[in-house]
Amino acid sequence: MKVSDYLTLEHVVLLTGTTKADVLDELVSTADDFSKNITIEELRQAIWEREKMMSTGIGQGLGIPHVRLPGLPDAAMAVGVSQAGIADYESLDNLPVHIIVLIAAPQGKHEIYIRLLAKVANVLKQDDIRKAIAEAGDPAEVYRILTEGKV
Amino acid sequence: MKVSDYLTLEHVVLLTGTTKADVLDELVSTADDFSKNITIEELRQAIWEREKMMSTGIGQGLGIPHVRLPGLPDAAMAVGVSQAGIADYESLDNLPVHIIVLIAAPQGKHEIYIRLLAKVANVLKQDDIRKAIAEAGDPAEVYRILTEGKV
Amino acid sequence: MSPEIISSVVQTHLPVLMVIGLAIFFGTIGAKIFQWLKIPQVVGYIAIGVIVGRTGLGAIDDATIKSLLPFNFFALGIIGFMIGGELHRDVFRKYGRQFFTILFAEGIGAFVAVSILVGVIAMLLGQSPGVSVALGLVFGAISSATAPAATVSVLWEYKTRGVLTTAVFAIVALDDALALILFSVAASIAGKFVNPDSTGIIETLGHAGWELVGAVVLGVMAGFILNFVLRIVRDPEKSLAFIIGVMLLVIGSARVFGFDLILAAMTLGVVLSNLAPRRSRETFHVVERFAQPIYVLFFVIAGARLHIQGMHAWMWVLVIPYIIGRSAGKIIGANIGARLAGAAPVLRKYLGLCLFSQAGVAVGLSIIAGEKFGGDIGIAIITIIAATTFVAEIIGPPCVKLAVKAAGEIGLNVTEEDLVQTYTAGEMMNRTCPTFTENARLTDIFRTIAETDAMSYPVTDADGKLIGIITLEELKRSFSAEGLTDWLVAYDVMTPVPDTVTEQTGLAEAITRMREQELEYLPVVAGEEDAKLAGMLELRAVNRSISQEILRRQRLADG
Amino acid sequence: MSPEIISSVVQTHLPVLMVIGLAIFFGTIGAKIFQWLKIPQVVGYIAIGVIVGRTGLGAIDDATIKSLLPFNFFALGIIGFMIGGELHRDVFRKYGRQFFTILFAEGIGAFVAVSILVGVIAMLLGQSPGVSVALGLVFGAISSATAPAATVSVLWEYKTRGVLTTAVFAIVALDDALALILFSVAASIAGKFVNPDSTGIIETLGHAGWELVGAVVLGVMAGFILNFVLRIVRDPEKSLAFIIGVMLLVIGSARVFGFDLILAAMTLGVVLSNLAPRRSRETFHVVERFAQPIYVLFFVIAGARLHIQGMHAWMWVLVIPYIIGRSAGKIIGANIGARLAGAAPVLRKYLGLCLFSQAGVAVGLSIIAGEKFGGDIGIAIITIIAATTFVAEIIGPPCVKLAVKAAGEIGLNVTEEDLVQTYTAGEMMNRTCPTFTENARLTDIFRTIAETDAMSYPVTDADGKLIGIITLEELKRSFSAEGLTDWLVAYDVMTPVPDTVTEQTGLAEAITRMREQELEYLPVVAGEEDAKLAGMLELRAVNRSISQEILRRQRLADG
Repeated sequence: MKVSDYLTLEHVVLLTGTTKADVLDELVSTADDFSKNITIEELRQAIWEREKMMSTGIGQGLGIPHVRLPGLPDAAMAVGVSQAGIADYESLDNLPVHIIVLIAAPQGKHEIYIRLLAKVANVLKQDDIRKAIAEAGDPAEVYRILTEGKV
Repeated sequence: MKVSDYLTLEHVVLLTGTTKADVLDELVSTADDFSKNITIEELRQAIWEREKMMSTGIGQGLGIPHVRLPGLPDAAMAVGVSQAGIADYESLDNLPVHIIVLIAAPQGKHEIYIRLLAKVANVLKQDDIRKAIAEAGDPAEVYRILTEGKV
Repeated sequence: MSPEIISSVVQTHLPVLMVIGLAIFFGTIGAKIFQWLKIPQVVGYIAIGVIVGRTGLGAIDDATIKSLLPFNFFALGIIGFMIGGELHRDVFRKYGRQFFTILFAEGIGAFVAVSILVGVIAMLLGQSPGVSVALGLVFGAISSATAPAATVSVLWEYKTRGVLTTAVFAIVALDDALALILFSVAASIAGKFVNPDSTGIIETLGHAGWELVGAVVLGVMAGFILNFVLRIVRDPEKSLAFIIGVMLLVIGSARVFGFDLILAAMTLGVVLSNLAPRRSRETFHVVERFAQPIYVLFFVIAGARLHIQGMHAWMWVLVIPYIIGRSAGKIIGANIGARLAGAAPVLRKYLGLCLFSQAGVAVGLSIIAGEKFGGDIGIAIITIIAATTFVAEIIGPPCVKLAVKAAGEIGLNVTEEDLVQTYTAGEMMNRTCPTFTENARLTDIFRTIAETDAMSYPVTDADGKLIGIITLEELKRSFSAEGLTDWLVAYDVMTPVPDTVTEQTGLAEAITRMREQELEYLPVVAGEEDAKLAGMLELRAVNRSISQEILRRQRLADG
Repeated sequence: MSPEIISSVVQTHLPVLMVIGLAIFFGTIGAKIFQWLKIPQVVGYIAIGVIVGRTGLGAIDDATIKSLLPFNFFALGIIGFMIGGELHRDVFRKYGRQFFTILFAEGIGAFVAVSILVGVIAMLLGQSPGVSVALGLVFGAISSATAPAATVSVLWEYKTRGVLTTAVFAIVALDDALALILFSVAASIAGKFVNPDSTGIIETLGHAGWELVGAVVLGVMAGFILNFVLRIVRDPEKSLAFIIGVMLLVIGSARVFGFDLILAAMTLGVVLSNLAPRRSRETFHVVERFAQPIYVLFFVIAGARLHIQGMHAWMWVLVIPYIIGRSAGKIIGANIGARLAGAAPVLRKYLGLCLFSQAGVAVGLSIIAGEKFGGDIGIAIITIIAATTFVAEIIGPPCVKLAVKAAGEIGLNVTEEDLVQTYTAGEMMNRTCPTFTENARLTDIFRTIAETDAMSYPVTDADGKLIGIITLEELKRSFSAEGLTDWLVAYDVMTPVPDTVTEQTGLAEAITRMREQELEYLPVVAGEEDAKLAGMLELRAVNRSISQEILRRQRLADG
C-alpha cells in the first residue's frame, strides 16, 4: 500500500488560515472530487463530529483528521501545510500544528483506513521528514516527500 | 494482579550453574511443589521444548522461560539470579543472562499467563530494578524488589 | 374402480371424511378452550366427542364409529409405540423391581376394593350369593386396568419428567397385561358360580397367555426388522413411511392372531429404543409429529363412543361404588406398593392419582364378560362399565395433571425450542457487558477486551445511546496499528449497528434475527424509538444459558 | 362399542390394517429398488400395487379398495393442497397468460388428435358414423385430462425448480377443469348422436360449471378460515391437526356437493400461500412431512386398482391409437401453445412430455360416459380408459423425469440440508488459510491477522503437522501484552486442537461436530493417523458457500 494510491497532487495545499476551523475548511474545499455522493459540507460535518470526541492533533506538529463515510468509493487524502502553525488545534502536546493530513475512508475498508493512518503517522514521526515538509513551501515537494517517505 | 500471588520466597534462588542447561535445572528443581500432577522432569521437558522454538532470552540480561501445562492448578513462578551471567542462553542481544524468571501456567488461564509475562517483563525492563536484583545476593531481597516492583 | 364402488361411496363413505374433518376441527377448538381453562386438552377432545357423539347430538353414529375402528387401532398402536419409546433399558434396571411391585399392588388394590364393594352391594340388591361373588370378581378384575392413551397424553401436554412420570409410563404400559390375567382367572371362577359348565380356568389363562406372549413375540420380531431397515434408510422422512408400515403390520397381525395390541406396539417401541437409543430418538420424534392429528381424532371418537343413555337407575347404585372402590384401591394399592418397594415419596403420594383413566381394555373385557353371563346381568355389566368409563375419562386426566403438578414434574421435559419461547431478549441479555463511549482510546479498548470474555462490545455516545459496535472481527484490522493506539478512539474502529431488539422482544425472534444476519450478538435498546443501550444479547451465552436450564430441569427431574 | 361392532370388525375390517401395512412396507421397498434403477419412485409404488392388486396377485380385493376410497380422496386432497402451495401470485402474474395458452393448446391438441384417430378407427371397426363420432368425442375429451399426483411426485422427488416445473404445476392443476368442460360439451353432443333424448348441452355444461365454481368458492372460503386460525394458533405441531381438519372438511364438502375435489383443495392451497406467503411456508412443510406415508399408500392403491384383465383383443386396437394420439396431441399442442404465447424454449421442447399421466378424473369420466352409452360400448369405454390409464401411469413418470432432466431443472430446488449432504470437508475447506509455524512471533501474527479475514488460524510444527489453533477469542488476551510481541511466539498463545476431521469426512458430520462443540472452525488433517494440516473448515465460510450455491441454483432455475 502506497500513499500515492490515495493522494493526488491537487489535494496538497499550502494553508493560509490560522485557526483550526479555517484550515480544515481549506483542506475540505479541495475534497470536492472525493465522491459524487458526498458534499463538502457533509465531509466537514463528519470531520468536526470526530474532532469533538478527541482532537486529532497527535503531537509533534501533526494533525490527522480522519473520518469514515459510507458513501465514499475508496479511501482518499488531502494534505495541508501551515508554516505559521495552528495554535488552536488542541494537540496532545499543546504545540501548534504545522502538517494536517485529512484521511477519509469508506465504511467497509477498515483495513486500508487503519493502515493508511499508520503509514502516515509512521512517516511523519520522522523528524527530518516532518521538518522538510513544514519548510517545503511547494505542494509538489510536499507531495514528493510524503509519497516517497524520504526527504 | 500481583507478582506475589504467584511467587513465594522458596522459589527464588541464587544460581550457581554457568550454562543454560544447569541453571534451568536448578530453577526447575525448586518447582517440585507446583503441582502433584506434574513431575519436575515433565516441567523441564516442556521448558526445553519451548526453548527450541525460540530462546526466551529477551535481552538486557533477562531470560523468561515460560510454558503452559494442562495439569497445573494455577500459574506459578520461580526466579533465579546469576551474578556471573549465563553466556550460552542465546539472548536476542547476545548478552549473558543474569535474571531468569520461570513462569508456568495452566492451559485455561491464558489471560493470567500473558499478564504475568507482561508484568514481569515491564518490571524488569527498568534498568535500576534489574541492576538491584542482579546485585542483591539475597533471595529475600530479590523477592522484595520483584514483588514490590521497586528498588 | 367399478360403478358400484363409486355409487356406494357416495352413499356411505363420504360422510366419514366430513365427520373426521369436523371431529378434528372442533376437537382442536375444544382442546384450545380447555387449555385456557387449564384443564388437560385431552378432556377437550373427549368432551367434543361426547357432545357430538352418542351421548349428545348423535352426529357421529354407530356406523361411522364402526368404520373408524381400524383407525382407532392404529391410534392405539401409535400410543403404545410412543410409550415403549419412553421405557429405556436403564429405567428397567433402575426401577424395574419397584415398578413391578407397585403395579401388582395398585392392580390388586383396585381388584380387592371393587370386588368387595360390588359383591356386597349386589347381595344387598337381592342377587344370589353366587351371582354377587361372580359380579364382584368380574368388576374387580376389569377395574385393575388403566387406559394409557389419555393418561400419557396429559404427561406429553405438560412436558413432564421425573420418577413419577417414568413410573406412570411403565405402569400404564404394563397393567393391561395384569388386568388380562386377573380377568381370565376371575372370569373363570365367576363362570363356575353362574354356569358350572363354563370354560375352565386353565383354558382362559392359556388364552390370556397367548394374548400377552404373542404380543411380546410379535413386537420383538417387528422391532428387530424395523431396526434393521432404519439402519439402512437414514432419511427420517423416508423412514416415516416404513415405520408406519411396520406399525400397521404389527397392529394388523395382533388383531388377526388375537394378541394384545397395545402390548405388541409397546414392545416394538421398547425394542427399537433399546437397540438404537440415539438413532431411534429421531424416529420417535418423527412419529410424534405425524401422530398429532391422529390423537385428536382418536380422543374425539373415544368421547363420541361413550354412551350413558339407557342406564337404569339401579345401575348407578353399582357405578358409584365401582368408581370409589377403584380410585381408592389404586391410591391405597400404589401407596402400599411404593412403601413395600421403598420407592420415592412422590410415588407413594401421587402415583395412584394418575391411574384413574379407563377405556378400551375395560370395555372389551366387559363385553366378553357380558357375553359369558348373558341376559340382563350381561347387559348390566356392559352398561355399567360404559358409564364408569365415561366418568373415568372425564376425571382421569385432570387427576393426572394434579398429581404431576404436585410432584413438581411439569415442564421438566422441555426442549431448547420450548424454552426459547418462554424468554424475552431482556431476560437473557448481558446487562453488564463492557461498553465503550465513543471517545474511548484504542489502548483502553485493547486492555478491556483482553480482560473480558465478550467478542462484541457496544459503543455509546455521551448519553448512553448506542451508536456502534466494536467486533473482534473488525478490531483485528487495527492490530497492526502500532503508534495509533494513543490517538484512535472507539468511534474510529466501531462498525455500524446491524440491528437491535428491545427488552420486550421475544428471545425466539431475536435468535432468528441473529441467525438470518449471521450475527453472534445483538444489542438490546430501551425501545423501538429509544436507542439507549440496555444490554447485549450474545448468541453463545444464550445457548449456554438455555443448555444449563435444560440440564437443571433434567437433574431436578432425575433426582 | 356394542358386541356387533366388535365382531363385524373382526370379520371385515382387520385385514384392512394388514393390507395398508403391507402396501406401505412393500411399496417403500419397491420405491427403493426403482430409485436404484434411477426410475421415479412413484413407479415403484404403482408397480407394487399392480403386483399385489387386481391385475396381479389379487391380494388387495375390491372390498378393500372400496373401504380405502375415503382415504384416497384425502390423499388427492393433500396433493391438490400442496400443488396450490406452489402457485404463488407472482407465478400467475408473470406466466398466467402463457400458461393458459399452453393449457388450452395441449388440452385441445390431445382432444383433436384422439377424437380423429379413435373416430376413424371406430368407423373402420364397423361402427356407425354416429357412434364413431360419439366415441371419438368422448375419448378425445377424456384424453385432455392430466393426473397431477404421479406427475408432481416426480418433480418433488427430483427436487426440480424452474420455468418447466412451474408450468407443470400450473397446468396439471388446471387441466382437470378444462377436461371437465370439454367432456361435458363432448358428451352432450355424443349423447345426441347415440340417443336423441339424452341430456342437453346446457344442462351438462351447467353441471360442470357447478363442479368447478363450487370447488373454487369452497376452497376460497376454507382458505380464509384456515388462514385466520393459523394466525392465532402459531405452534406448527398444533396447527397440523387444524390444517388436516380443514382439509378434510373441504374434501368432504366437495364430495357431498359434487364439487371437483382436487380443484377445491388446490384453491385452498393457493389462497393460503398467497394470503400469508411467509407464515404458510411452515404450514406446507408440516403437511408435506405428514403426507409421506399417505402418498406411498395412495400410489400403491392406485396401482392395485389398475385392472387390465378382461380386455377383448379388439379393444387394444383402440388403446394404442388413444395413447399415441394423446401423447402426440399433448406434445404438439404444448409446443404450439408455447410458440403462440412466446414462452421459454424449454416449455416448447419438454412440457408435452410431462403431461402423460392419467388417473382418477379420466376413469371417473369414463364411468359417466359408460353409463350414458350403456351396453357393450359403455363397458368398452370404461375398459379402454382403464387400460390406457395403466399404460399412462407406467410411462408417465419416467417421461416427466426425462423432461425435467433435459431441461436441467433437477436438483435446483434443494435445501441447505440437501446440499450439505453432498459435500465432503475437503471440498469445502480453505486450503490457503493463513497458517503459523509454532515459532512465529506475535508481531507477525498480529500483522497477518490484521490483513486476513479468518477468525481462527492453525499452528503447525516444522513438518506441517497441526499442533494448535490461534483463535481470536484467546488471542485477544494478549492485546495488553505490550512489550511481549517480539519474543512471544505462536506456541505461547495457541490453544489445543479441539477436534479434527479428514478431507474425506462428510460435511454434514463436520458441521454437526462444530455445532456440538460450539466451534466456529474445524481443522482438516491428512488422515486419521496423520496430523498433517490440509486446511481449515470455517463454519461461516461454509454457510456462505452453501447459501451462494443455493442462490446460484435458484437463479439458474428462475432464469
